[in-house]
Amino acid sequence: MPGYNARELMAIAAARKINDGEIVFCGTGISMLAAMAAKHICAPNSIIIFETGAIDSQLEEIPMAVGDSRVMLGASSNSGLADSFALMQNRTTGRHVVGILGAAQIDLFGNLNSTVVGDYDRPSVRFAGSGGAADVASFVDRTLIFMQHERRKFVSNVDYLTSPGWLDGPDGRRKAGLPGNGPAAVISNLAVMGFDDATREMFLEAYFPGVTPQAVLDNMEFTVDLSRARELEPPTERELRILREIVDPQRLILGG
Amino acid sequence: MPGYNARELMAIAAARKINDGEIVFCGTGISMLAAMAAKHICAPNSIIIFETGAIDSQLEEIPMAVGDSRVMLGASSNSGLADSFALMQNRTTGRHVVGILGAAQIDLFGNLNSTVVGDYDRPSVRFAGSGGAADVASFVDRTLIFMQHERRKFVSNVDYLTSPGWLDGPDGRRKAGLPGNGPAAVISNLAVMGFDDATREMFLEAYFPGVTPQAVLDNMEFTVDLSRARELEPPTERELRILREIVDPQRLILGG
Amino acid sequence: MDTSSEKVMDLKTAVARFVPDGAHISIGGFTCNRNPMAAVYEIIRQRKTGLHLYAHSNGQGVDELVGAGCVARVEIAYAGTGRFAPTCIRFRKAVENGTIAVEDYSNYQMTLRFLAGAMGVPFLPTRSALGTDIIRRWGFSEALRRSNPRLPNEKLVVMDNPFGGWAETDRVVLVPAIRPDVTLLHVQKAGRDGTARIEGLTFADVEQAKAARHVIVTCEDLADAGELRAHPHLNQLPGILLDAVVHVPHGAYPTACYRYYDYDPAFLNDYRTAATDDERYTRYLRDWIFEPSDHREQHARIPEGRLAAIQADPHTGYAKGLKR
Amino acid sequence: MDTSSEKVMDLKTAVARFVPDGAHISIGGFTCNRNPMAAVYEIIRQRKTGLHLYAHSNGQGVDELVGAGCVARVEIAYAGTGRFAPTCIRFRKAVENGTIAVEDYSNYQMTLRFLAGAMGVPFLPTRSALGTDIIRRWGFSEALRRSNPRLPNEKLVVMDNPFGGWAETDRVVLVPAIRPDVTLLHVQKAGRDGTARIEGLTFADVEQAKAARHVIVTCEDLADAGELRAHPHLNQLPGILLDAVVHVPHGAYPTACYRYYDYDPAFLNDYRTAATDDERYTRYLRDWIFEPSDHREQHARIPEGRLAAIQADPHTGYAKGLKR
Repeated sequence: MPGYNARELMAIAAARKINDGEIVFCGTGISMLAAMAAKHICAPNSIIIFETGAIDSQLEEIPMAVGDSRVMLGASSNSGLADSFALMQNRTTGRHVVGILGAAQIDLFGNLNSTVVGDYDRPSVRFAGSGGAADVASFVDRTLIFMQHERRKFVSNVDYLTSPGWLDGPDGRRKAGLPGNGPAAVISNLAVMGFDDATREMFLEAYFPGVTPQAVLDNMEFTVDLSRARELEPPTERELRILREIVDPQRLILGG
Repeated sequence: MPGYNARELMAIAAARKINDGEIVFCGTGISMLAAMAAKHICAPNSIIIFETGAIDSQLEEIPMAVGDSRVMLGASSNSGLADSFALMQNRTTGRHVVGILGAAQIDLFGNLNSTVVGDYDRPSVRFAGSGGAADVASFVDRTLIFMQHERRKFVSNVDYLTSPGWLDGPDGRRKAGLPGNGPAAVISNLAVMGFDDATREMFLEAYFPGVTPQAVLDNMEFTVDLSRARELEPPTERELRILREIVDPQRLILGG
Repeated sequence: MDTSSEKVMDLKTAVARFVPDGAHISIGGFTCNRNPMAAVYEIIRQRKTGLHLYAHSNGQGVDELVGAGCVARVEIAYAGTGRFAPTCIRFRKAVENGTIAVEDYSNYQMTLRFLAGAMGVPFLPTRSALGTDIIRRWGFSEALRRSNPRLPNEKLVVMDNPFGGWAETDRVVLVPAIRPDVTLLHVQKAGRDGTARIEGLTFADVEQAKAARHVIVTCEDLADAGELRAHPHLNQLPGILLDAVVHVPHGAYPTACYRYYDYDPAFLNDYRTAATDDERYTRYLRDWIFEPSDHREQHARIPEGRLAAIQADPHTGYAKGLKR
Repeated sequence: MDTSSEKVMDLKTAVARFVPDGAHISIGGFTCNRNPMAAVYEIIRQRKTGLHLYAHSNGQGVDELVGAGCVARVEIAYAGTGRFAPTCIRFRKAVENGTIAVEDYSNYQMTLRFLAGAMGVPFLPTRSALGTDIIRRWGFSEALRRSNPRLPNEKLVVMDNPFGGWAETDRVVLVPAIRPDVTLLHVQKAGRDGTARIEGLTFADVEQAKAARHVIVTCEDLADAGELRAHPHLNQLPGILLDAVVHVPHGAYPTACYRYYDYDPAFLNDYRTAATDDERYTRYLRDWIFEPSDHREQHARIPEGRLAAIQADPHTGYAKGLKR
């Protein structure tokens, strides 16, 4: 077992996918680690924004929620939800935004459920709901999705489609009237999955060191193409140091 | 000739029509005098707002335009056009707003033209245009109109309908989809005109001291009911003192 | 709204006057920040019932109103309190037990619905959630909507762009305006005349207040109106919009108030534990909300040192290095 | 927009780079306040032509751009400069002579059109001007609209409320979004990173900037970004929205800049006199705009004592007792 845990690897794998100069929409938890780490690893000119209205925050401590006062620190401007979502819906700015999301369920085309398990009218499990996820997934040109890799979470059909991925395939978003694109990648605790440029179906891009492609499939209700799969490069010393010493020294998100 | 000029009388006649507790939407010029005078004469709890976003301004000097920095002084809040017009369109607040407007032409139903004389596509005279007038006339429950009393200004048909009065009569605004009401009164340099509750047609309410009802008619293209006409009470010493000493000591609007 | 220049009253009076049973209400703040908690606790203390609650991500306040049984229906985007409760626990129980009716929207849709109410228009357009179950599935039945004049007949309306492809848009979804009977906010500073100033993120507080027929604001500091009016562009709410100003220091506790105090992680963790068990939650309601007769008595029960620990650092606006 | 952190350049470069002939532009401010006049004069100096101008009541800047022949088409609500020019004189001449095409809207409609552009939606609804010629009469022909992809096919669209009578509304008028190629603003403070702070009324500056593809901001003070970021809720524009920051003290002269200086009544009265006569106006353009090579040379021509007379009083933000 190498000297890092799955969360650390997930945060680093996501951080590597953030391009310099991008506007990074951040949710809570591990997505904040990825956004903060990216600024030090590969995207020094990336900018962090929150749906609550904080634009270009200079985070010093990990916020526990996007409403945490910590997101306000050193921002270029702090306003409110209306401005933040308008920035993402506006095509001039929205085109540069990469959104980092999570969900309870995901399907082959990257559609997300964060609302209920079971029947919507009488759910067996109720989750928090969309929050800003459906908005971000509708507006921006690139999204990265964090998932726990379990069979009940990678499902053939989501119980409730909260946030649009590629909907029913290549033409799904255009038919629905959505701008932007569906997910670029899914980062789980076992692997990194991409979406095929032609079919918009999920495929295995890289499996974590010590994980087999078959183990990835065994934990999904649907199957994905394995032909492009390779082992993910393990985190470097530098990446781990940034994550542990600069981003989350209190290990509030990374855990014990 | 009594010891006051027509502008002073117009300002006072309008001020008398402002109710205590009303939110007074102010344009430039004489409408500001009326709103400022009303606070001292009859409506101590009236509040002055400007389309530029100043709410409850505490004016110390006469603004030369609604964009003049003087409108910002001591306001409860200063924001922008979007908020100011929303306050008027919003029925909870808009219902309490009295708008003071002026125009180049007015018709029997109080519809206003502040855009062109002649054909719109090749006007003989071009004016500034609606500004916020059409918005205010559309949204609020009471408007007061200042006019120069000339035949070419009180016309059978306005050359361009910029701001809605009662449109074509009692049911005009409802049919068009407008909230609120048309004008409550027109104050000219000769008289004060009201609008009939049933027909919504203009009628002569009061003629200025020294002016005959016939003289009022002679200066209009259309005729109005004279049966309810009386002579306007001349300004009191107190009203004149307020106007001259408190409101416009520099006589920027009252003139020489 | 109220054009008078004196709005100060106590919290009991404000809630009794403007929050009747069955009222349609909204509360300010976001997840664990600047919820009007003192007002929420007073609503619970007065045992209001049948409330219709409009929320985007109003967090802790929503869960306590639902948990105390004050709420019949909620229109909401997100019921969570960050890491302290990824899904609000009493909210989750109430939905799973079918004791409250829920209608789901997104955060931007709820924000636009408040903005539409503030602007005095029946709807606003967006492209959010096209193609999703947020548009396809209704939580409130068509029958309920048609029988209740306080609800729009449609949850959402999808429409083709009447300006052709203008602005590269073929289709939009129209979200219906919200007009709450009352919106309750907690802010840093307010004047007796109702002029209110929020520091830091405003979330959707301003839209929520302007959409409402009545507004109750609790504040950390009851400021001199003249001081607030010396810089009017820093005031988000003009006095005429407010019906009640109540001076309640720590009025957002246990949620945060930027530049004044942080959220209380100890309280929020204890709350989570209490919320997971009905008996414990009943004791929580009794000890923390019903027994104390008002905010002052309630806050006398906050363990020694807690408020000192969450005191905001003047530079950052939160409690640096707070044990979370 | 531009995510880089260094936006400072000179005015010549900014205008040359972001304001090509035929560009669709909008300028900030209102009538005689905070118009980006230095930028307007530079546009004139570079003899830009065929501009499509979007304005609500942008006043002096509009009249000078029109008067200098830079503008082909204008969509506008109000062309006046308060008491100094109830109707802007060169604008009036241009319309009466048919040398510019005009489309009329109301101030709120224009504000909503910028807001729609900022929000990324094709239109916004209002009830303003229903039943008026603003809706019935088009200044731009249907032919022009259909032949020019930069113009929406319809001036306005009247629509029944798809939510029935929701919000006591039967009908609304939809106003089409505006997406200027560039918006030019003058503000009190901006940082090298583009963070911009406006003091006092913002008019529609924020909506105009967010609607545009590019934003040029001139400022009285080039502030330290750290100082501006210490109070982010006072900044209306985040740095990423700006393409150019230009340090131009008195950049709004002869219009006002709240807390810095007042409008110059002497200049505006002289302007009115010049504007009423074509020959005098030609001399005005030569002496005040074309001969000086830049803002600094231009301001060297301001008569002694003028700037001192309009210096703002720190308490009121304007020049108390100014001879007007």
